[in-house]
Amino acid sequence: MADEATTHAEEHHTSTGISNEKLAMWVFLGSECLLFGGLISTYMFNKGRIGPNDIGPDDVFDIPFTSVSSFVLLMSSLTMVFAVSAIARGDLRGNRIWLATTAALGATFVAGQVYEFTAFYSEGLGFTTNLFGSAFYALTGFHGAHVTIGIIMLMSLYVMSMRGNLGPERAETVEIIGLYWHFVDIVWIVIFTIVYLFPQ
Amino acid sequence: MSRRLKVLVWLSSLLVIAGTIALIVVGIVVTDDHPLSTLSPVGRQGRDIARLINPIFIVAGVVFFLVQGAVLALWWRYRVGGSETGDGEHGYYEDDEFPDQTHGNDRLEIAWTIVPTILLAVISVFTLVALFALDDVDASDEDMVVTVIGQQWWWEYQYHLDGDTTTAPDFVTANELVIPAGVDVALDIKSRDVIHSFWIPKLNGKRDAVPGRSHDWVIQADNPGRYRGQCTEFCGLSHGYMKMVAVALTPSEFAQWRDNQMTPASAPAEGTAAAAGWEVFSQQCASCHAVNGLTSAANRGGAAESPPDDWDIYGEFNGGYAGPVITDELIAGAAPNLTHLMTRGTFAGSIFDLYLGAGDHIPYLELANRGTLNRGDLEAWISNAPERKPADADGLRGMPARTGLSPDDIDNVVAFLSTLD
Amino acid sequence: MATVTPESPDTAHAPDEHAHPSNWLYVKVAIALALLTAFEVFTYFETVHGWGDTAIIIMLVLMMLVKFFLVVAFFMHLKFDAPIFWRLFVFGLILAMAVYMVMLTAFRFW
Amino acid sequence: MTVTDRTITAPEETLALPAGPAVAHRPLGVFTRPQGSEGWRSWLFTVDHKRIGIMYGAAAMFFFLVGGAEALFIRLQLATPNGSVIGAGTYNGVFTMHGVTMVFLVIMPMAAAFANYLLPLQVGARDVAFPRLNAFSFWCFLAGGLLLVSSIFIGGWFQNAPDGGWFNYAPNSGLPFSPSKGIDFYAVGLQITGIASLVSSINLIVTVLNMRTKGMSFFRMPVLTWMLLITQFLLLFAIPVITVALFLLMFDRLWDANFFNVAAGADPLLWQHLFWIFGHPEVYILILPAFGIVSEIIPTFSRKPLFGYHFMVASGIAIGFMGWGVWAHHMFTSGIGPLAVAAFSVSTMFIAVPTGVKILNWLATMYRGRLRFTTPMLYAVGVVSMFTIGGLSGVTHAIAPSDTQQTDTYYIVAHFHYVIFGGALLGLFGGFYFWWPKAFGYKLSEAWGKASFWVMLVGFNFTFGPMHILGLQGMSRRISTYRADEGFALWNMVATIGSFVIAVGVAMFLWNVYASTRKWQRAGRPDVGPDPWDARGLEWMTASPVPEHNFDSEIEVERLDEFWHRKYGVDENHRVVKTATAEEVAHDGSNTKVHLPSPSYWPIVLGGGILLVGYGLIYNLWLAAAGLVLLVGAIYGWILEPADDPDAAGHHDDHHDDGDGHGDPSGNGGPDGNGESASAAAPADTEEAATVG
Ligand code: HEA
Ligand code: HEA
Ligand code: HEC
Ligand code: CUA
Ligand SMILES: [Cu+2]
Repeated sequence: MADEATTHAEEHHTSTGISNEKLAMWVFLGSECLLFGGLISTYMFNKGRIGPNDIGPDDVFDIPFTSVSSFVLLMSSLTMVFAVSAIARGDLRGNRIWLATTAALGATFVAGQVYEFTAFYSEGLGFTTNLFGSAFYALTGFHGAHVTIGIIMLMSLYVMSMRGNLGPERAETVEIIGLYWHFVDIVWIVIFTIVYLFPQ
Repeated sequence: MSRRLKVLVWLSSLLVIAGTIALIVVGIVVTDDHPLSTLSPVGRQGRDIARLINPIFIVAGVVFFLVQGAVLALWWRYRVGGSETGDGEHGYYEDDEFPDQTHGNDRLEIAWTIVPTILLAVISVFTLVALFALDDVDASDEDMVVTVIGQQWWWEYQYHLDGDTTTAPDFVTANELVIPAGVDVALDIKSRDVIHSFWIPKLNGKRDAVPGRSHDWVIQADNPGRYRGQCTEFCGLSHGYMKMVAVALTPSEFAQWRDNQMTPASAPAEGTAAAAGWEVFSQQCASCHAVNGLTSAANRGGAAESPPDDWDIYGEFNGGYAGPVITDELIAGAAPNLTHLMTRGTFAGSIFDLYLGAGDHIPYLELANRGTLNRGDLEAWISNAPERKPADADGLRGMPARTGLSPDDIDNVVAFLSTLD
Repeated sequence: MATVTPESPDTAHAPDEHAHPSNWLYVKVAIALALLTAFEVFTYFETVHGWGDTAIIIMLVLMMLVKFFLVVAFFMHLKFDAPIFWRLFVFGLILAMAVYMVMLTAFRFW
Repeated sequence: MTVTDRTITAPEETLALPAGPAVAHRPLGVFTRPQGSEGWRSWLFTVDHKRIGIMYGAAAMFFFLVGGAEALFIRLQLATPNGSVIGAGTYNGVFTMHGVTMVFLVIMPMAAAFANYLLPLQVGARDVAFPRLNAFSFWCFLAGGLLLVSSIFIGGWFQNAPDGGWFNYAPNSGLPFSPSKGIDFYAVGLQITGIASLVSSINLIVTVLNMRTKGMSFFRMPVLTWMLLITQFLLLFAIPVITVALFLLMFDRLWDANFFNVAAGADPLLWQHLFWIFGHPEVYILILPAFGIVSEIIPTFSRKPLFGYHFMVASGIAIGFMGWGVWAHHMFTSGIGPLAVAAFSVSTMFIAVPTGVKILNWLATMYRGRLRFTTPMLYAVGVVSMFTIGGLSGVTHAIAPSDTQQTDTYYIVAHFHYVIFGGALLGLFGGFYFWWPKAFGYKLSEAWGKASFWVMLVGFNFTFGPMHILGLQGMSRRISTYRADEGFALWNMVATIGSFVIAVGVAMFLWNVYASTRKWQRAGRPDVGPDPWDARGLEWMTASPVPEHNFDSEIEVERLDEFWHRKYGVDENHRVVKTATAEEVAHDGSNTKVHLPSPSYWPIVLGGGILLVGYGLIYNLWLAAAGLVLLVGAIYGWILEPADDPDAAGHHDDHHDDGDGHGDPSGNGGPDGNGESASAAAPADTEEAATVG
């Protein structure tokens, strides 16, 4: 920004009053809608395009199990907001605890997904088995990759906090990562309903 | 620039523009009888399309001249000569002459939003009317339906004389689609491998042949004649060589042709060259090509008597997906049915003429009797097809080279093929 | 240009309850989410199947949307945050829904 | 998009959390930041939006020669019937690479060049919002581009080049039908350039929304800024769609998925929908920047403000919106059913309305103007005239029944070259001439410029004009040859000759660059001054070439065309009078104390990592793993590198502006927000910086 050199000590401001990072994250999430939208529609379009004797959703889905892991992911959003409000209050220790909890819940979810994948695979549904298989693994796997990246970011925050690099003045960083995390969560809300719960 | 030079530049650029326009107009007029021209339709659908588009070309032409005229007029009227102000270092306008600093005019803006809107609204009404009219098929269920199957890189036609495409066809032919003139012919367009597009420009627009789907289409030719076509969806290596011909015959000629197509071939007489050719053919060619009455029905895409398991390559797909597709492979392994090869005017995706200089001089039904066989291309094709028409090295698509055949073998095979009329 | 500058670090230490929804609110939202999820899962089992697929799908979609917007509005703070976020995100969301629904319609999917 | 005529002010209740000063990390050996602004290294590590813009431009120019050379091969092959210059197989690779190169590696990056260079200047900012990400976008784009182009050479001349056409319909793109590596290069290469475009669009959107100088409300932004902003939004939303399509394709080819496997029940039209949902907004991505450029050039050389500014902005927005609802006009013959065809046919037609508004407003700007036909003006007027031709043929395609005759013929080829070459490319060339003095401090020769314009224009019309005729005569696209008796010989020959005339025109442009540079150097590098054209935008309000820090002090904007109004006033008779010279108004670049972001090693390393991953996906997953390691390493380097290097000349610091990393190896995930993420409020200053390290 074209500040006077002599006045650069003044605060930097943005036209909207919003920080660049936060704005960028929201812009990015807007774009992610089209990414997941594409994958979800691909799934919807293709899940039924299998033969009568082919292995399909009804043959593999284990709704109670997936409900539990969905619940876990949902609750990780709650712990995430706790982490954000902890750091906003200056409660660094609380922030760390909630970050770790969130990451752990996320990891539980991913572990559940890995378990689910192996179970489906052993029941005969592979990535290449049929269109349902390809579409299912592509969509949920892609979501899982997003969760994994989120976990890595949460853990990085945790490490930063341990090393004293994540003070209250950087609360917004936590908030931004939280936005990403919640987004991944809402995508799962949609996936859980459309992929698992819709009558097949 | 001096004044004279400027005039010269102006004149010459005007000349270039005028010349281009003139060339284009002349070009269209002079070359209108192109075999594939979309501008000279001879069928109902083609005509309907032309009737719709021609006025729109005129509208576009008017807008074109208005805009280009405005550009030139503004240029001419308001330009500031190069000599008045130099190629100065700073600022082009040494003068203080400023035009009125108009910022806009809302009325004008609204006007030139509304006028084109109305214009387009009118156009879209005509478009929709034509669109749905074209979709009306004037062929009843009883009437003949031809299943058109595109594959790399030729067309197969399965004639269902009773209009029932779910049963085996009455006969099968390739590359030249023969239809009765004057009536709507219903097509059912499919593909065995990738997307192709069926297009006989003088009769109708195109319709894609999409694997896994079945598309209805209609063509109609006013008069008997031969109308060329070209696969227009990029379909891999030899897309440019995937052509076809639609042949319209009078109803009686068509009946004659049809009856002939339904008769199976008979074995050539013992001891003739053709019999020797059949020997070779049955070993070298019959694994792919069917000749009804002679080869077994197991050939893919082949015989009429009993269809192979995967006859209906994608199940029935009318209106969308309806169940799984069971086929062993989608790569075109099928080959043209050669039972009546000699009745065709062209071969190999209609890129070669089967008869020398046949043109339109010989009536279609007389080709086999009166035409002079184009031996050069046919023999070259048989001995090394990929050289004449690019095909994949893996031999999965197109016809493989048969370079092992001796010249004698080839002569004999051609003699055999000549009996297939 | 900017009229609002982010708070300086010293004010950040002050607990700014006025802007932050309290944790209790978050918990309430989470409970709502949990209940909705429970009900969603409930529809999956026989008991409500008598209602017909369309009714179930409509219900599921409604519940899904409520959950979606609860998370967005509260956990992601969109309810309290600058409207520009709302516009950016919802624009993408609506565009995605519109475009892909038109696509599926063209496939006669519904 | 927010369209308000006021600065958005955050509401009182805003939840803006404190974003305090970044913790200054201690440099750990390699983690110091690169220094210096001279020499080739400084270009590799630069984060300066202007240098990045110039590199985008240069790379695009390079790819233009590649794509143009491919076009010449196409034309040679088709010059005569039964052509045999290159065989069918090579031909398919050549036209595919031509289309892909021209669209993704020429027009898009050329527009990115202008966006990078001009957007911050036009809104009065010091740099983009995230300078390092900006550098990363460029290197990532270059990685994708080089990967794509390398396919021409790898394993033999055009043996592994993509050969499915630029829209690459399934299932022809599947492994059984295209067993070479070509389509893999396509799928991977375009994903990489997609990441670049996506990252850059986010960056530029944030820049425009957030970095505007004082008083620069939305409706005081130049039309170019607007058009670029709309373009970035189109990219933001369109790139993910093609990414999905490419993903599915890649899964099919590399890991045997079934998305386009018809035997397993797939419907190949899915690819077409996804591709064109992206593809149609894409064509407006190609044209809108040129529209913006034309909207800057025509007022300048008409000596009038742009006619109907608000309508120009609104029509751009309308085009951006409507562009999302017309994609299936590329699928009229695919068998999508009459209702869908009808809907898309009608929606397509009405796109002519906002586009027409633009054309007519340009004409109205010229009306009663004092028109100076400088080279940029020639190009701009060329756009008005040539684009209209392409637009009108576009409307004739929109008539669905007629399009069944036209589609996949040369009539379409004529249409899109008129809009792309006659619209986008001419516009961008005009932009080169117009902003050249701004970027480099001297003008390109007007004589050569005009001559090359006319040569190009004439060659262009001779190349593509006849294609209208060819198409209507029934010549199909993408055919490697045609029969002699089809009657296409004459116009094909004319088109081929025309294409070589274009080549001469392009060569004249290159010569112009060379000769003008030499002349300027020999003359002792005379100064063109800040405002050589008597122009209107803020970018002219600083020295030429633009100093590294852009403006010496923050500019306060009070109206549209602020700079122009500072030069001119109105007397009592409402006549315009000059009140100040440009030199008096403009900054001279003497303030060297402005803080600048430090250069960084990591963007280019990250780009290299992505390149490795790309080749790895195609050839060997171990290579991909190595690339991934490099990539992750680069991300951590990025995060850990010091915010500032006190030893660096020129007191660089990056104001912690670009902290937002993007810890996403897949390139699709979210920013990790680590690093110096807390930014905007960082009260970094020299004193503090000096204490670091
Ligand atoms: C810069 C890129 C660009 C632009 C701006 C456009 C603009 C338009 N395009 Fe084009 N188009 C392409 C690039 C572009 N196109 C490409 C690359 C393809 C081929 C892809 C492929 O197959 O490889 C294509 C293909 C294409 C098709 C598919 C053809 C086919 O394959 O069958 C269609 C069909 O409707 C179409 C329509 C239009 C329309 C209606 C516009 C409109 O936006 C044009 C509007 C402009 C005007 C109309 C002129 C000015 C207006 C006036 C002066 C007002 C008065 C006018 C009237 C009342 C008519 N285009
Ligand atoms: C996006 C912009 C763009 C641009 C600028 C161009 C520019 C040109 N294009 Fe086009 N073209 C496309 C985009 C573009 N094209 C697309 C998207 C397709 C569809 C592809 C598909 O179907 O998949 C296509 C297809 C296409 C075809 C149809 C191929 C077919 O369907 O079979 C043809 C045929 O003539 C053609 C010709 C040309 C020519 C002659 C130019 C000329 O204007 C080029 C002029 C430039 C030069 C002549 C460069 C100058 C070179 C030199 C001075 C020598 C340099 C040498 C070296 C140093 C290496 N192009
Ligand atoms: C592996 C399969 C295969 C074998 C074996 C084969 N062909 Fe073919 N043949 C094809 C295919 C496929 C085509 C269509 C090629 C094209 O047009 O691109 C074809 C086309 C032809 C045609 C042109 C038919 C028409 O209507 O256009 C003739 C004639 C022909 N083959 C003759 C022969 C003869 C004679 C032999 C043996 C010497 C032979 N073929 C062996 C696959 C085969
Ligand atoms: Cu078949 Cu092109
Ligand atoms: Cu389009």
